[in-house]
Amino acid sequence: MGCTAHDVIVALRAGAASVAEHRDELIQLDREIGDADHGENMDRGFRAVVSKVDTAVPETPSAVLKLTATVLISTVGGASGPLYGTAFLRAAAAVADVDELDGPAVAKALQAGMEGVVARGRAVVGDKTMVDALSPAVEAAKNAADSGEGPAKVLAVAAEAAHRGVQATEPLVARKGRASYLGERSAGHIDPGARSTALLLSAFAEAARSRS
Amino acid sequence: MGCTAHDVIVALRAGAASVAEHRDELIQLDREIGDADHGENMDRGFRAVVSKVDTAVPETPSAVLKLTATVLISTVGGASGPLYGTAFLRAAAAVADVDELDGPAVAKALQAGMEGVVARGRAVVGDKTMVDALSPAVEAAKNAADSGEGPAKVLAVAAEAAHRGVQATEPLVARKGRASYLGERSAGHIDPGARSTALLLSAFAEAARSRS
Amino acid sequence: MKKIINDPADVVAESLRGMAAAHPELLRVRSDPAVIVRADAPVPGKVAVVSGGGSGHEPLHGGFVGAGMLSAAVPGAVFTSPTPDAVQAAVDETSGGAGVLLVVKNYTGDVLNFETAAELAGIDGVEVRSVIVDDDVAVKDSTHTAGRRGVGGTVLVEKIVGAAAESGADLDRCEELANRVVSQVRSMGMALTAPTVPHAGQPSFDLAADEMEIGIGIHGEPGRARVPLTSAEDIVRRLLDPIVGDLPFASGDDVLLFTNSMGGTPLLELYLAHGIAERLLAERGIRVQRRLVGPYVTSLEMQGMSLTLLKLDDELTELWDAPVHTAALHW
Amino acid sequence: MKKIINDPADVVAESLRGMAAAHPELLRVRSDPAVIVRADAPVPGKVAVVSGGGSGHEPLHGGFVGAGMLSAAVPGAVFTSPTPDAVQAAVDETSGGAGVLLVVKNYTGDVLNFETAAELAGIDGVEVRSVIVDDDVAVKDSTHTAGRRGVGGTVLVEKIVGAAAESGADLDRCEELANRVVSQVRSMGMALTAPTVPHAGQPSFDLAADEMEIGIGIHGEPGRARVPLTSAEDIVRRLLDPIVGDLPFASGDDVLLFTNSMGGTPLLELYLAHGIAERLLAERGIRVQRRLVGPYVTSLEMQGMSLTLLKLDDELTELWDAPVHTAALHW
Ligand SMILES: Nc1ncnc2c1ncn2[C@@H]1O[C@H](COP(=O)(O)OP(=O)(O)O)[C@@H](O)[C@H]1O
Ligand SMILES: Nc1ncnc2c1ncn2[C@@H]1O[C@H](COP(=O)(O)OP(=O)(O)O)[C@@H](O)[C@H]1O
Ligand SMILES: [Mg+2]
Ligand SMILES: [Mg+2]
Ligand SMILES: [Mg+2]
Ligand SMILES: [Mg+2]
Repeated sequence: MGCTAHDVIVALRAGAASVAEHRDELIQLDREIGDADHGENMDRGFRAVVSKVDTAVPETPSAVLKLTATVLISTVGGASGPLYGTAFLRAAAAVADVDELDGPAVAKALQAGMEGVVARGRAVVGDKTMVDALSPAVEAAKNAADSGEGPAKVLAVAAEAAHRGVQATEPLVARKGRASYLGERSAGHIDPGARSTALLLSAFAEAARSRS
Repeated sequence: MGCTAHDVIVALRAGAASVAEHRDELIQLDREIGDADHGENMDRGFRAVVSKVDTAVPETPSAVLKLTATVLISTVGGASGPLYGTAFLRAAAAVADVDELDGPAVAKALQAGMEGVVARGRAVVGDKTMVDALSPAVEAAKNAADSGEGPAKVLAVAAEAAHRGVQATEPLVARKGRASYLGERSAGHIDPGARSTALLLSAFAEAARSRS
Repeated sequence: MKKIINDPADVVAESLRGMAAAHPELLRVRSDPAVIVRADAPVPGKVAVVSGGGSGHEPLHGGFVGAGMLSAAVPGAVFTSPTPDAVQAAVDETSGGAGVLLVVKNYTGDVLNFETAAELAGIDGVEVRSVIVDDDVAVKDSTHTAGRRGVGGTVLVEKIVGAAAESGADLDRCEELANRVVSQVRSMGMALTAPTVPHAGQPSFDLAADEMEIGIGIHGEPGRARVPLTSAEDIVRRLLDPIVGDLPFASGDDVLLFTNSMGGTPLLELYLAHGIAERLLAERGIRVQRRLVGPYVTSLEMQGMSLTLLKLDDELTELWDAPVHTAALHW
Repeated sequence: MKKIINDPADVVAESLRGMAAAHPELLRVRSDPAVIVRADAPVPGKVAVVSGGGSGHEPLHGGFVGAGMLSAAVPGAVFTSPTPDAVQAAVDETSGGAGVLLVVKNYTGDVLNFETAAELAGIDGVEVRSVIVDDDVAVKDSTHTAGRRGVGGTVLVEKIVGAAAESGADLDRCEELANRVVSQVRSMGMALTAPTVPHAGQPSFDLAADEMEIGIGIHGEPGRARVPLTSAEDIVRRLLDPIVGDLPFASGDDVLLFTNSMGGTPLLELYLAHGIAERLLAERGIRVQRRLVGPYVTSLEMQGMSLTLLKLDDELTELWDAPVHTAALHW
């Protein structure tokens, strides 16, 4: 059973709730190697997304993702705003022609999203950014979709892989974003953007699971 | 045996040493109800007095007191600078014609000094200022001198009375100086200027005693 | 103690050296005793305006030395009024034959030291007058006490009387104007944190994380009352109400509103507070015609703010608007 | 958290309201999205110079809006770069037909958001160019990293290119000048204390009473190294040596020296540090021809300082000296 526009909205609401719940944790992570605003930025952005999809009611998954992108771009700011914004924009474009997202469509959306982040931010795996969470998630999602799994399972394995990616950022020395100013001192801390990526994927997966 | 110019210098040195030793205590007292500089002001001033009498070598007690006044006026600043300066200036004028200070001369000098402080600062007993230490000291000194005591004893009873005056400032609400801005909150603290007055008198008394 | 200093005993002297280096076109600094003097002083035929006080309130007073404001500033040790010989040196350096006006903040130390200096200068044949600024409504005024402190209003006195002197006003007129400003200006301040005086090495008072001092001065002396920390809205009201009630300022009055940072409060917060003050005054029908917002009368790194309100008339407004060329005020 | 604020979520909006009230003759503030615009914008036929970034660095950038400097400033949330729609609104409000130059501090967030805005504006037919300021020598520069941060040098870029635009220079020329300043300016900063972001509620980092951060940025991000607190003399050397060595600046060079307070450091200390920097530069034969001393690029209430050195030539000096009428710089 595929994800409708409504399902995507439900997933975004779950994502927003998770971001709100982990706001202080994300601030704390960013405080350690950044400027203590990532939780606030994401929370502000996803609150705005939720209130927007309430009034705008877009009709396709792609339209929901595109609206999310626009709202994030104009409310989050910082590095994560344009990066997450681009991710959702590219995801929207990647699934533009379908009414329901099946497993492969979800994997494709994730892949396109990650490519958007890389296109804008030019980070590679190991730079200690959200790419370190996205990259394994995309790979896991693709494998699951290739084995015929539906959206819920695809998102579940993606989320799981993303969380492993988050842990892997801990020993790294940052080469992109604000943490890179710390040089060697950035090692020993988890990247906040990677963490928010994994949190969102978990929330999406959980929403898809309870629906199915 | 009267106090010569040399004896007055020795007494001033003792006063300077006592101020230096109690610098932090005076700062702390002034921190509580003032601006935390009284110990620093007095220490700066009396250091300058000591280094000046070393080079200038004034020849009469009056000349020593006058030099002390000028140095204090130009180095202490704050409220205590002009007040102590005036005190020493008036004391110098009061004993202008003698080569050695006997008991009555010391008492007269103290009395003139206090009158100088009052003339400048317009404080009365109970305003929680150095006048609360000076006033009982002057009275005790006068009584001792009237009973025929010499400089050492006159200074000793003056110092003792001054210390009682210091304790008496504790419950008072300040009406003069910086502590008056605190209103009722100034009660429960000892006045720093009263304390420095008593410290100086004790040091002078001790110097006179060891000489005799 | 966390400070960018060398020996605490040398802070003022070293700072003055840096100030002289920073503003060669505006001022020169003489030492022993230390005085910050307008570059072109003495200006013949014009009244010299001289102020001073303890250091640690920068840019007050040295930052206001220059054309259209102060002829000289006399910096004492940190939070300690300067000595009479220093004030006298400032008079000597700036007297241009038309007399000297001393702007003195009402603290026992400042008053006594400037008073002595005025006497000494008088003996030297220079005509010297003093004006005492006492605008702080946090302090109860009474003839039996030291009276109100001089705080934020001092900047306005210095600007206005400096402009008058620059325009050639005589000593009588400068004195009259200064006293007029004093009679029409009121201030009140508060603090969130205490300053640390370099020679003391520890904060001037202790304040819990959820407390603030209302009615604070600018010398690290504790305020009139310690109360729980509240919102900006409440803080501004607590400062504005006593100020407005004291003169009193009334609906229809034209005023200058000066929102001052005590040093450590960032502009972000200061503008926020200023906006609230403007709104509250508008609600009372008091018309803000001129404003000054920034850290102008500080207490080292103390976090906090003060509000100052001056009732304007055409003449005071014109003198406020007159050109000024100093390190801290320039237009 | 000790701040003069109401709801942390409203700090920037409320502060902008106060700023608008404080400077009606210099600027206006539009909201949703928030932009601080020069009062007389758009100025027909002149290049508009627009900058922006996270709030909390005041007076940067809003304090530099006015004749001879910025046409508009785009304030983001505290320490968070503004969004593209806000930058685009600034372009719309200021574009006078001669193009718009965006002055962007080199942070991933600022670069990405301004980049997007420039694309959007280009689609609307406004010619937009960007200059990236990256003067912080504390950060190792490399093509594989985010590169150096933009810090104190930003003020100098904005002043100089603003003066050029005011004088009628075209977009090519403004861009060339901005890049010239960027290529000749270097900075480094340090901190004694951490700032507290209103929405975070606690200090951005923890620093012991006897420690300082060297090579700090302006966003409460920790510095390159945590070292024992030392003297002003040592601190100034630690900042100046890497700056001088980087360009490098050499004996005989004419320079502008900008001694900046991070917010919480009082002027008394800042002038002291400035004096040391002047002396050390003189010892190296580097000639300080212009100076700026004060809190111009701050990090909320953070105590600390930065030094910025710009190599001057006749043209840059003339543009620096050109008149400027803003809240924070005025001559
Ligand atoms: N060049 C980049 N590519 C990918 N992700 C990045 C890049 N730069 C930063 N990020 C991500 O953005 C996160 C920080 O976001 P946020 O704190 O909201 O913005 P800012 O760094 O501007 O304060 C980092 O933890 C990192 O995951
Ligand atoms: N009007 C006055 N008459 C007498 N003594 C005064 C008066 N005002 C202040 N003092 C004394 O001066 C002391 C403070 O001196 P100090 O701290 O050096 O100066 P300041 O108050 O200017 O900082 C007070 O403790 C008090 O004893
Ligand atoms: Mg961040
Ligand atoms: Mg004192
Ligand atoms: Mg004092
Ligand atoms: Mg940020």
